[in-house]
Formats: sequence, C-alpha cells, structure tokens
Amino acid sequence: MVGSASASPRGEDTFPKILLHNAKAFGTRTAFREKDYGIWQSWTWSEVLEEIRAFSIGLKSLGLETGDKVAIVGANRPRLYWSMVAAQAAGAVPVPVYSDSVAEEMAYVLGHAEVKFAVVEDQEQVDKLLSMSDEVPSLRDIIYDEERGLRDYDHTHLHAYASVQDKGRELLKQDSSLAGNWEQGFSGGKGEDIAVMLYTSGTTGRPKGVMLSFDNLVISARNANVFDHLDETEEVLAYLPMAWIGDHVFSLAQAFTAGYCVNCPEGMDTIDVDRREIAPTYFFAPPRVFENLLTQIMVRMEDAGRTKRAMFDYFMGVANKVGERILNGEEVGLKDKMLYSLGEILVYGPLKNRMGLTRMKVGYTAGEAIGPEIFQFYRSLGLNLKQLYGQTEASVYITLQPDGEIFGDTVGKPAPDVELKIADNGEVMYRSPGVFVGYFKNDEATEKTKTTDGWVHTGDAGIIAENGHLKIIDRAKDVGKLTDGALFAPKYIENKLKFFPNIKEAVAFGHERDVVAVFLNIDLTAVGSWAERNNVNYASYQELAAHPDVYSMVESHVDQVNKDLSQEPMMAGAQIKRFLILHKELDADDGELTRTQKVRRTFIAERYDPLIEALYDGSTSKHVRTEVTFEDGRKGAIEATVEIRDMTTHDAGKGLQEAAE
Amino acid sequence: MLYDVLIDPFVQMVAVPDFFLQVIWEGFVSGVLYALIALGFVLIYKSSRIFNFAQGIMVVFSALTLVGLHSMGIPAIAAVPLTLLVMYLLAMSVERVVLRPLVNQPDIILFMATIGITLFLIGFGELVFGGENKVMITEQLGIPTGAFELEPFGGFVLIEQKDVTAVTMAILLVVGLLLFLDRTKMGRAIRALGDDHQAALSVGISLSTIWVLVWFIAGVIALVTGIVWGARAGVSFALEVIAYKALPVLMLGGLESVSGAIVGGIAIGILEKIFEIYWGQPFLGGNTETWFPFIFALLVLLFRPQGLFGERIIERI
Amino acid sequence: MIFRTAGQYKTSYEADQALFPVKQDFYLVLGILLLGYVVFPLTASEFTFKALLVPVLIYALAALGLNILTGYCGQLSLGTGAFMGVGAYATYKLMTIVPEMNIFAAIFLSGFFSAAVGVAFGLPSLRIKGFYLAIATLAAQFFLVWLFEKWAWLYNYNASGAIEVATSSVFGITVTGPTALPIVQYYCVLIVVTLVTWVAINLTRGRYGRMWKATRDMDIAAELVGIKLMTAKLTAFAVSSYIVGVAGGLLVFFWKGAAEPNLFDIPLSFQILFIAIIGGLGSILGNFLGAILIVALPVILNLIPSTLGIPVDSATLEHLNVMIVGALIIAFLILEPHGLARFYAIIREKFILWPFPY
Amino acid sequence: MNALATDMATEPDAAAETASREELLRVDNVSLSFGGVKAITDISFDILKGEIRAIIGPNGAGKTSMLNVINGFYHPQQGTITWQGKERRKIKPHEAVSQGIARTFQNVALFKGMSTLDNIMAGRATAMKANIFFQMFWYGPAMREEIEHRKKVEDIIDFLEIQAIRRTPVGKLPYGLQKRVELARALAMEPDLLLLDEPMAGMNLEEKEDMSRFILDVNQEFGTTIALIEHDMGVVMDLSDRVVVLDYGKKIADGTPEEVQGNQDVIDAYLGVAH
Repeated sequence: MVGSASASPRGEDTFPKILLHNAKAFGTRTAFREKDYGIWQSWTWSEVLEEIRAFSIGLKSLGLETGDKVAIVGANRPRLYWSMVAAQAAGAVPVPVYSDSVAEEMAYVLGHAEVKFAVVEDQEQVDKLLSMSDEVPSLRDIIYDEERGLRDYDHTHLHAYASVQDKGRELLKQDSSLAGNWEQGFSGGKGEDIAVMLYTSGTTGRPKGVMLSFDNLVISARNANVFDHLDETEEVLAYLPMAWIGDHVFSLAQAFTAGYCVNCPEGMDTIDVDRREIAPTYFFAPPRVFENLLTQIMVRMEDAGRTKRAMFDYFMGVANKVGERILNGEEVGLKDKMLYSLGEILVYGPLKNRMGLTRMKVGYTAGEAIGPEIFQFYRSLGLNLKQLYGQTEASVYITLQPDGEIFGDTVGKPAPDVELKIADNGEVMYRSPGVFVGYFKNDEATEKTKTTDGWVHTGDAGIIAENGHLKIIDRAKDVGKLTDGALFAPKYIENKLKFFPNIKEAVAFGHERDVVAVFLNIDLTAVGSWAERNNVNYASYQELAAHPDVYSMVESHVDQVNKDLSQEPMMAGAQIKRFLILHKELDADDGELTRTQKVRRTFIAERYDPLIEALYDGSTSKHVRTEVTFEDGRKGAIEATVEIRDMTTHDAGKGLQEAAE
Repeated sequence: MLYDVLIDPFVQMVAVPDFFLQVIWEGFVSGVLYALIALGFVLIYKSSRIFNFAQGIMVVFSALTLVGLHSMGIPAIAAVPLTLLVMYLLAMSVERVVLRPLVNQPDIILFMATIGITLFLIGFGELVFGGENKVMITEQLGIPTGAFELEPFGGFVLIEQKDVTAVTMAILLVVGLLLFLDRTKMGRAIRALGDDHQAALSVGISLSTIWVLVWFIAGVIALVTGIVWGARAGVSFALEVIAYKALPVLMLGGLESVSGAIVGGIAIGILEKIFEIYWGQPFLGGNTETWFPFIFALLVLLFRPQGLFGERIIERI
Repeated sequence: MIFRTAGQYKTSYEADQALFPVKQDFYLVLGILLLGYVVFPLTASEFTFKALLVPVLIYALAALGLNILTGYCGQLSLGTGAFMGVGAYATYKLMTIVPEMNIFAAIFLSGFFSAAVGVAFGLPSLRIKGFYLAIATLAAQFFLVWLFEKWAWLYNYNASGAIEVATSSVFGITVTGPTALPIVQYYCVLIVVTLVTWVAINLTRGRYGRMWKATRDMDIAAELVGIKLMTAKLTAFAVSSYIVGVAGGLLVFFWKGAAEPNLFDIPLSFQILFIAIIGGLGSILGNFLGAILIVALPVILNLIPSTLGIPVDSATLEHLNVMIVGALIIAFLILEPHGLARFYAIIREKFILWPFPY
Repeated sequence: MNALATDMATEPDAAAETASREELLRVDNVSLSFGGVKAITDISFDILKGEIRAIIGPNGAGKTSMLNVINGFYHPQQGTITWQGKERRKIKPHEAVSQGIARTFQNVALFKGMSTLDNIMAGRATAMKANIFFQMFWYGPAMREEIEHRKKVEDIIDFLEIQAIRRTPVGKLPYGLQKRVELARALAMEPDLLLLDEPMAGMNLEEKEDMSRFILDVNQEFGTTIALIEHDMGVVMDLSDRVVVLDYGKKIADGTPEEVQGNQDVIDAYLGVAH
C-alpha cells in the first residue's frame, strides 16, 4: 500500500482546490472509472482536472454565475460527478436530484432550489425537465450527457455535455491566461461556503434542501478516512443515488480528500458483474443489498449437490463459531483456526470472490436495522462489515463501529469530532463539524432541528450503552412511557420479535399503560412448514394461529425477547406482559399496513380496540368479529375467539439502577 | 501422345469388342456389389440419418463369422442362419448401445460412433476368428465355381459362374428388398421415416424396432456381399476397402435414393474398370480403381450438386 | 474455487481481448509450458519421448489443423492423412533438392504445398455440403496416396518405395536422422507445435475465426451478413491443410524417420479425426487432450496385462486394443459428445462459480 | 424557460418530407417463381431515403420472397431493381451487404455457437480487411482493426442496451433478446437500407414496445432507411411512413398507413384470410 501522507493536507478546503492538489499529488493515479462500451474507461486525476476545467469554463461561458444552482440528474457517471465540482469551481452550488423520483416531486425540488442550470444524463431526463418548465421558471439551460435521441430538439437552451466542454477547451486555447483565471476564481473560496444542496426525501411533508458547506463535507470526509485508514489506493463502486448524502460523501467527498478511485458501473443490470470486476476495497450498501446477496447465495446453494451443500453447511458452521472472533483478533483454538483456513479456501474465499468483496477492507451498512444473522454472516466470512449511523444533516457520520468493536445491536461510537447526547425524551442529539448550515429557504425547520449552540435533533430515540456505543431504539416520536415511567419503544420490541422467522408482524402497546402487550402475526410459510413437519393439520391461517402448539412456540419466542430485554438496563422495564396471536393476517388491503408493508399503528389500535381492551382487562380469551377484504375485492367478515397469554417477566439485569436514574 | 490418351483407347474398345465386353462384365459384377453396399448405407441413412461407416466392416465381419463358424465344424447349411442370428444380435446391440443414447446428436457425432463400431468390430472379429486371410466356403454353400465361355464377335469372353451367382443373388436381394419396402407396413414405415419421423410413428411402429430391422437388413446385405465378394477375393480385412467404393456411389446416387444406389453402383463399377484397363494401366501405372470413382463422382457433383437423382434444392431462410 | 476473477477488470480493449483475459488461465498455461519445456525433458525416458510425448504433440498438431476445418468451419474432412503425406513428401523433396536447407524452413515451406493441395480439394466445398463433401475429401485421400505410390520422383526412385530421412543438423545439433537424440527431436517438435498453436489461437479468435464459425453455424446467414463463403471455406482449407502438412513433416522427420505411402492412408485420417472429435470440435485445447488420450490409451492397455502378470500374446493384445478403442470412442461420444475440451470447460466453469452450481 | 419550452422535438411534417425525399431503391415489375410456382408477380414499388417502409400482407403473400429479392438471395426472372439510381445487375447476398443492404430474419438466424459480441462482430465482416499474416500474430494492423471494430460494435451494444449479455452465447438467450442481437448484427453492417423480417414476431407487449423504440431510434439517429415486414398492424401503423400491401404475390395497395387502412382490397385480403 502506498502511504497517504499527502492525501489530506488540511490546506485545501474546497473540492476545486483539492482537485488541483490531487492533480499534482496523484497526477497519474486513476481517479474515475466507468464501465462503458465494454471496458473500464479510466481517467487519472490530471485528466479529471482537465475535464472539469473545460466543463467549468464552458458552463461559465453559458452564463453560470456565482451562487447559481445547478441540478444534477441521472445515474452515477463520472461526468455528473465532475459537473458538481465544475459548478463549485464556478462558484455555483450543485443540487443532485433523485433521477427516479416522480415528476411532481422533482419539479418541487428544482423549483424550490431555483436551479438555473441542469446537467442530466439522457433524453429521458431532458424530457422530464422540459415537461416541468412551468413549475421551474428559473431553469434556463439543460446540458445532457447522452446525445441519443436529442438530435432533433431545439438547441437554443439545450447543450450536449461534450459541446459545452469543447467550448471550454476552445476558450482555453484562445486565451492562455484563462486557466489561471479559472483557478484564481475559486482560490478565494472558503470552507464555510455552501458546497452542495441535498434534498432529504422526507417521510413527512415536502423535501427539505440541506445546505452543506465545504467544511462540513471536507472535514467529515477526512475524519472518516483517518478513522478507517483509507488512502488513495482504495476502490469504491458508485452505484447508490447521487442525490443521497452517502453517495456524495463516499464517491465524492472522501474520494477527493483521500484521492481514491471511484468506479461507475455499466448499468443496474450488470452491477453484480461490475462489482466482481472491480472488487471494491471500501464498500457501502444498505441492508437490503446484503440481504439480497445472502438470499442469492442461499437459493443457489439449495440447488447445489448434496456433498457440496454439506461442505458449505459445515464450514459455515465453523465460520459461525469462530469467524467473527478471528476477525476481531481474538484468540481461537488451533483446530478451529486450521478449519477456518480450510474453509477460507473452500468456501469463504470463493463466496467473497463471487460477491466481488474479495478485496474489501472496510464495508458499511446503514439506513435501517440489518438482521443480526445477516450481519453476522458477512462478518464470519472475514469481511470487515460495520454499521454506522448517520444523517444528511450530519454529512453522514454520527456514529461508527470501530474495528474490533462490533456489536450487532449498536451502531457504534461517535465518529471523530462528534459529540453525542441523549435528550430527556430519549432523542439522540449530536454536534459535529459536519453539522449542516441550514435548510434552504426554511429557517423555521432549521431552528426546529438545530439548536442555537449547534446541537441537532436526530428524531431517533436511542441509548448510549455502558461501552459507549449508541443503540437506536425507535423514532423519537414513537417512543412512549409506561405508567411507571419506564421507557417504552414499540418498534424496538417489535423488531426483536420479528427477528424470529415464525413471527411475521408484531404490534406493541404500552404507552401510558401499566404493562406492555402485543399483537402478533405468525409467518404462514415458516409456521406452515413447521406444521407440516410436525403433522399439525390446519385449514386456514386462523386455525393455525389458534393452535395450542403454535401458541406455545410463540410463547417461547416472546419469553426469549423478554430475557433479552431484561438484560438491557433501559428496556428491562418494558417487558411483554401479555400477548395474543391475531386471527387474521395484517393486510394492506384492509388498511392495516401501508403499501410498503409498514404497520399502521393507530389504525390497528382503533380497529382492534376490543382486543386491546381484552389485553388489559385480564381476560384469557376474547371473541371478535372483523371485516375483511378478500383478494377479489369482496368484503366479508371473520369471527374468532382469540386466546390471550400471560407472560412472566424476568428480573432486570444489573444495569437497572443506572437506567432508572 | 494426345492421340494415345484421347483416341486410341476408344479405337481399341471397338477393335477388340470381346475384351471390351469382358471388361464391362467384370465392372458390372463389382458394380452390383457396390450397389448392394450402397443400398445398405441408404437404408440406414434414410431411416436414422446416420452415415454408417461400419457398413464395410459389416461385410467383412459377416463373412468372417460365416467362415469362422464353419471352421469350428458347423455345416454350411447351419452356419448361414447362425451368421444371420449374429447379425441380428449385432443390429440389436447397435441400436441399444449406440443409437439410442446418441439420438438427436449432430450428424458428425453419429458418424464418428459408426467409426467406433468399425474399430470395435475389427478388434472383435480378429480376436475371435484370428486376423489371417481365409477362404470363403464357396463350394460348401453350393455356389458353382466353373465358368461359361462365350464367343461373341468371334472373340472370347469368360464369365465365371460365381459371378453369375453373385449377380443373381444381388438381383434377388434387391427385388426382395424393394418388394419389402413397397408392400409391407414395416417397409412403408421405413420409407416414410426418411421424410418425416412423425409420419412413421403414426403407423404404429416404434422407432427402435425400425432401427433394429434396418440394421439387420444392412447386415443381411453385408452377408450376401461378403459371401460373393469373399468367393472372388478371399475373406480378409482388405475387403473393407470395397465398402469405400460405395461412397462415391452415394455421392452420385444420393444418400437417400434406392434407385440411385443401384444405378450409381453399376455405373461406377463399369466405369472404373474401363478407366483402369484403357487409361489406368497403360498411362498411370494401374491401381486407379482406388481413386477414380471418387474423382469421377466429384466432377459430376461439381456440375450437378444435387447428384444424379436428387431434386434441385431451393434454399430458404 | 481456483478461478477467482474478482478484481480483474479491463481498462482497454487490448486487455479485454488478450490471449488469456483471466489471470488464472495464463498461469495454467504457463505451468503447462513449464512442464513441457523443463520438467519433461529433465525426467522423461527415451521411450517416453518416442512413444508418448512426440506422438502426442504431432497428432495434436494434425488434429488442430483438422479442427480448424471441421470444428471451426464445419467442413468435414476425411483426407487428413493424405494432406499430412503432402507435407511429408514436400519436406522430403525440399531437403533432397536443397540439402543444406534448414529443416524447419523446409517444414514450414512444405506446409504451403499441402495448403495448395488442400485448397484444390476444398474447391468442391463451394458447391457441395455435409457428407457429400466428406466423401469428396476421400477423393483426395485415395488419389494422393495412390500418387505417393506411383510417382517415383516423390520418393527419389528408391527401390523400397519409401522415403527415408537423412541426417541433418541445425546450429550444429543433429536434429533428424537415426543419430538424432530423442530429446532434441522432442524440443524441435515442441517448439513448432507451440508456435503453430499460438498462431492458430490468434486466427480462431479474430476475424477469420468468426468467419469460419459463422459459416459453420449457419452458412446462409453468414453469407447474408456479408461473409464471402468462398473466402471463409478456402482459407479454412488452406490454414487447416497447412497445419496438417506441417504435422506430416514433423511426423516423418522427427518421429518415424521413414515412411511408406500407406502410412498416410485412411487409418491415419481417422485417427486424427478421433482425436479432434474426442478432444472437442471447435476447440484448440481439445486436440491436445484428445491426442493424449488416443496415444496414451494403447500404451496403457499394453501395460496392464504385464503388470497384472497375465500372459497375453501381442497379436491378441493388438486386437483387444482396437476393440477397446472403438468401444471407448462410442462411450465418450455418449458421455460427452462435445469432447474433452467441453469437459474441461465445464470443470473450469464449476471452479469459477464455486461453490455455486450456477 | 419559456424559450426552452417551445416544442423542442418538432414533429416533421411527414407527408411533405416524403415528397422531397430521394429514392433509395426501386423495384420494377419484378416476378419470381420456383419451378412454375409463382411467388411474386409483377410487383413495383419504391423505397425513399430515410423512410420506414412497411411491407404487409397475409401469409404466403410473398413478403419474405420480396426481401430475398432485394438483398440478392433470390434472383427474379423478370423485372429490374434500381439501387441508388442505378439499375442493379444480378448480385450475390454478400455484395448486397457491401452495397449497404442488411437484414434480419423471420426465424432468428444467429450463429448459435458464438457470443453476442462475436455475432455482432461477424456483422463487420465486410468492413474488416486486415491481412491474415497479421492476424496470425495478433499484431499491428490486425489488432488495431480488431479494436477499432470492437468500438463500433460496442456503440451498437450500448445503443440497443444489451451490455449485460455481451459475453453470453446467443443460443442461451431468450427469444426477444435474440431478435435484438440480430438487429445489432444487422446494424453492425452500417446499412443504408435495413430489411427487417417480422422483427417483433413472437414477442410480448413490452418487448414489442422496446423493439419499436429501437427501430425508430435507428431510423432517426443513423438515418437508416428501413423496410419491414410485420404482422402486428398496430406496430405497422405507428412506425411506418408508407405501406405496401401484397397478396398472393401481387401488390394490392401502396400508400400511407391511413390510406392503406381504408383500402377495400386490403380489407378483403385480410378478411379473406380470416376464414
């Protein structure tokens, strides 16, 4: 490995300046690659400088001025990344936009951001933008990368990327001082200038434009590079949306500050092949990507021959036992060590090879909770996969799991320079150099989120464990309290329940009540196959759900959850006291779930009010009648007597006292 | 020189007509045998799209079996049916062991498989009956060995009786075969197979039955050929060479044409003999029969790619 | 498992179209070359050179030539033996006329003779197809062998009718004739085979290879995409016959030392065809695998009875050999009609996909 | 912004433009028969530069035979073919390719043993010239040529969005993709006139939409003139500038899609086929 002494001098505080530095320091190193036309087209840092300079000057010649906003729309492509820095070099602010968002939302974002220019990928985006000319009156010129299909369009305000660049080159040729002037233009730029505006998708209300300064991004990126020892030799795959802060930091901020190489895949349908070809050393993916990879592995292994599968199962067992410990640098027995090495040759190595993670030094997952088995699976293969907790408003990093300190249920320790605290209501708050400047044209929201002394509300409830690791338990607004004052985090409990394959859905109640009680849905596939193996006959979900054996099985799961909860100081007070298995599956057609299969808590509470009452009045069963919508749209009703079971809670672990304080 | 090559041979043909007749007769006899072997090829090709290279070795193998059985003390009368039984067993095993597992493979693979059969039969035959040359049990089979002496054009033509027998047997075999193909359900099925597998199956006869039968018929043809050729030239693996002669016949007559095989065979037999006698021996040092039929067929094919009896092919896309 | 391709990315078409785009393939070939150039010469006995290594290489080369025609261009040929003969006789005559000529030059030049003869006999392929063409190639087989017998000039009017290789040397080392060392001859053959194989790979993966394969897969479509069938077929005949001719020259000059016309008769043609088919049509590697099998099989079969202590006389053994080879050919065709090369490809693929089945 | 909003993708006035277009190919009084069976009788029509010309008609109307005549695979007994203003002598199919006529086939006619990439590369056969001796050593001009043509082929792969199947043997591809690869191979010949024989046969709706888009794109981006046979009337009406209708080897109508649609002979021909 080449050292990274020159990678991140604190001197350069904006990306255009860092670009100049990189072009000098790493001139011949590859900065960007894109799989296009069948091969990895590559650009060195000095070539990237030339490309960006030409484009930037071309943009200026089109009338781009300081403070203008430039929308960036499209899939991950070097040219679009360059456009951002080119805009910054011209004093403008890039606004990357989710290219697949619906026209209405995109129009809102572009209009709100008052973009004057847009750099887009292809005809599809051009058409989309043209169609919103009324909503986005500020938009003047569109520059497109892919020229196909756009030949016959009116080109007065439409330009090919290449033609803008050519114009820039032309001007550079005519005027030898222009390059110098261009550099002069951004040399006065300061770290506190706005670098980029990223719109958060926002589950509620309109998207908000998060303004991030160069300092935010540059300092956060440098900190992250130091934290994970990243230098100019890294390879990353840029495949997540460019409008997302994660991609912006991994594929631009960290890439520029560390000087490493960003690889853009050929397309979404070749991503697996492209990942394998590049074999990134630093890799980020949301949990669903890891889930899908694992599913693929398992499905394929199902079809493998008997001996091969036995071998696979055996060595995965070995990995399960000692893999993580080896990764964490702990001592393991000689026999296990040797078995693990054999497994590396026969199973783990090939698996990593197929996934294209052979060279991965550090990998992160974030965004939502990753299933502990999934997380552990990758780690046991020897992949240094870690979790982080971050936000757009923080320039990603709030907490990170340091090497060797990996706990499945925590998201790690505060990132360098990040201060962390838990508010009275359980909400996690942080303060860091990465904290955003403000929401664009939305001071009210800014004030609500960011305190005057720089603390930011995350909106998530969490606890800091005794080892200093942050544990996220729920959305802050969903966290309630039992009547005895114990913290009640429904989602946390529900997720714990849902990690059992037999339990499909769970809805926990307890806010302002004396105990916690839950509704459960069993997983028809998992429990069904259990029933088949154990000769349990059933005709319907309802029948299976009411089966005594099923109840006992679920009871053991609930008990396990209670045990787990009792071990956690802040959660021990909210153990499950009573549960029932619902007589029907929660269904989006009945309005019980959202279309994205999320539980609609309040709706369920109203609909099953009698059952909730029964949960809290001590009765052991309850007869209910529920209206349902069948698949063909007909309506009907089902009736059932639902059994309710009591649970014994476990004594809280030793941390109880501290938590109660 | 030119005169010697282009004119003189014809002059001699006319000048010595009795010798010319003798040449034609001998060519005709070989031609009949070529035609027989070609017929074996055609039947198998028609019914299974297999270019059966083993046809030649089947001739040798059957003759060897016959002679071999006789030398073990089995009377000729019993040896013939026994040999037929062996050929039937061979047909069955070929169908079971080779054809069935290889069905639907490309032509060249099946072709190679028949070369495999050829090798196997050579090894097997030699192992069981020994590799040395043998004499055909002509007399024991009741084939007359004398010769007719004719005197046309005031000349002298010698016609061996075993050649007459050969021709007679061949003609009987061919007539029988044609009747079989034309008159019986099985025969019609075989012919239909050449055009369309489904059609044949609809007659209600299984494909494997047909294949066994066809290979058995090829075996019978081989035995007849083996007996009469063996009577002329002895029984050895050199006999295999005559099987190659059937190949240019197929080129001329077409891989699927019964009449093409017969006409082509006789034509080639006569022409190669004439060429050998009047051009080969005087000018080229003789032994031209090995290649002449091929070159001849090749030249014909260059001008008529569909062969003598094939229809013009319209290429479609 | 062994083939771990992660991290092998190509940034240029040169790299993407390289001879061995996958690193592991390159190492494998390197290993085989090492075996051929260093390990075998150090360890092999005279018998091994004469009975195994040299024959394998020569047969593989001949099969490679045939494979270009039959496997890549789809034109079945049964005349390989005769074309080898043309190469051998041409080399012989060249060495007779210019005795001081370098033997390698003579062999490579004589390839042009067999190529010319090949093209002449390939001309019918423009009009006739399939088995008809195969029979047509038999015309070459029989005619040429007849010519070798009858044209006394070809064998310098020797009384025996056979050609005998004179002693010749290159850089002062005796390479042909009775006094040449087997190891020297082995190296000579190995160098020629390596070179020609490399050339053949280059041809088959480029423009000509595509033309040939297109002709093989669907000749009408090939013509309709602008491929001149005449060029495609005749170049295939030329290249194929050239390689086959070179193999013929090697056969006589570096292995047999002498040859009668019947050496080049139809059994040789079939032997080469076996190798090509059992090895795998449309593959370069297959020729070597096929040659190893076909050459080694009789040797091994011969060894079995003596090692087991069963007394078998040599004639019986010979017959058994033929029989077993025939049976094995059938067995191989049934098990893997696409030959050993496909077999290898499947294994390689399995190693790449390991531990997944697909 | 309003300046930008004024309809950038101006629809050209179709009728006016066809009128001014130059003639690319003309077929005059062509008749073709096979051993007495008439496939085509006395057909005349023209194809203009840059248009999409549909040839439609019931089964057995002689559509494919017509394409075969145009690209030199069949030689008509009577009639003349004028290509780019010059009467054409009897040519071979590969000569038609070098003159700028490429085609696809009703039943996919790909080279099954080759990859997608090689299939398309094979389409560049006429354009590749490197000497066999350079080929042998993969050296100099041969290698440069290989790369230069690979680039062109990659352009087409990109254009038709078949990157993911670049290395797949075509025999393993689903039918819809095979059709696309075949189009790619035809495009690799850089034709002036592209003949498409039922490019959408056997496709599902989505594949048809994709294929229609590609055909239009080819026509617009490369200016390639296209003559296509298609059974799906919706597609024909959407895509083509002009339509010629054949029935039993004779031409029964010729004109814009609207004209043809209203033509009584055409309606009869199609109804006649129906029962």
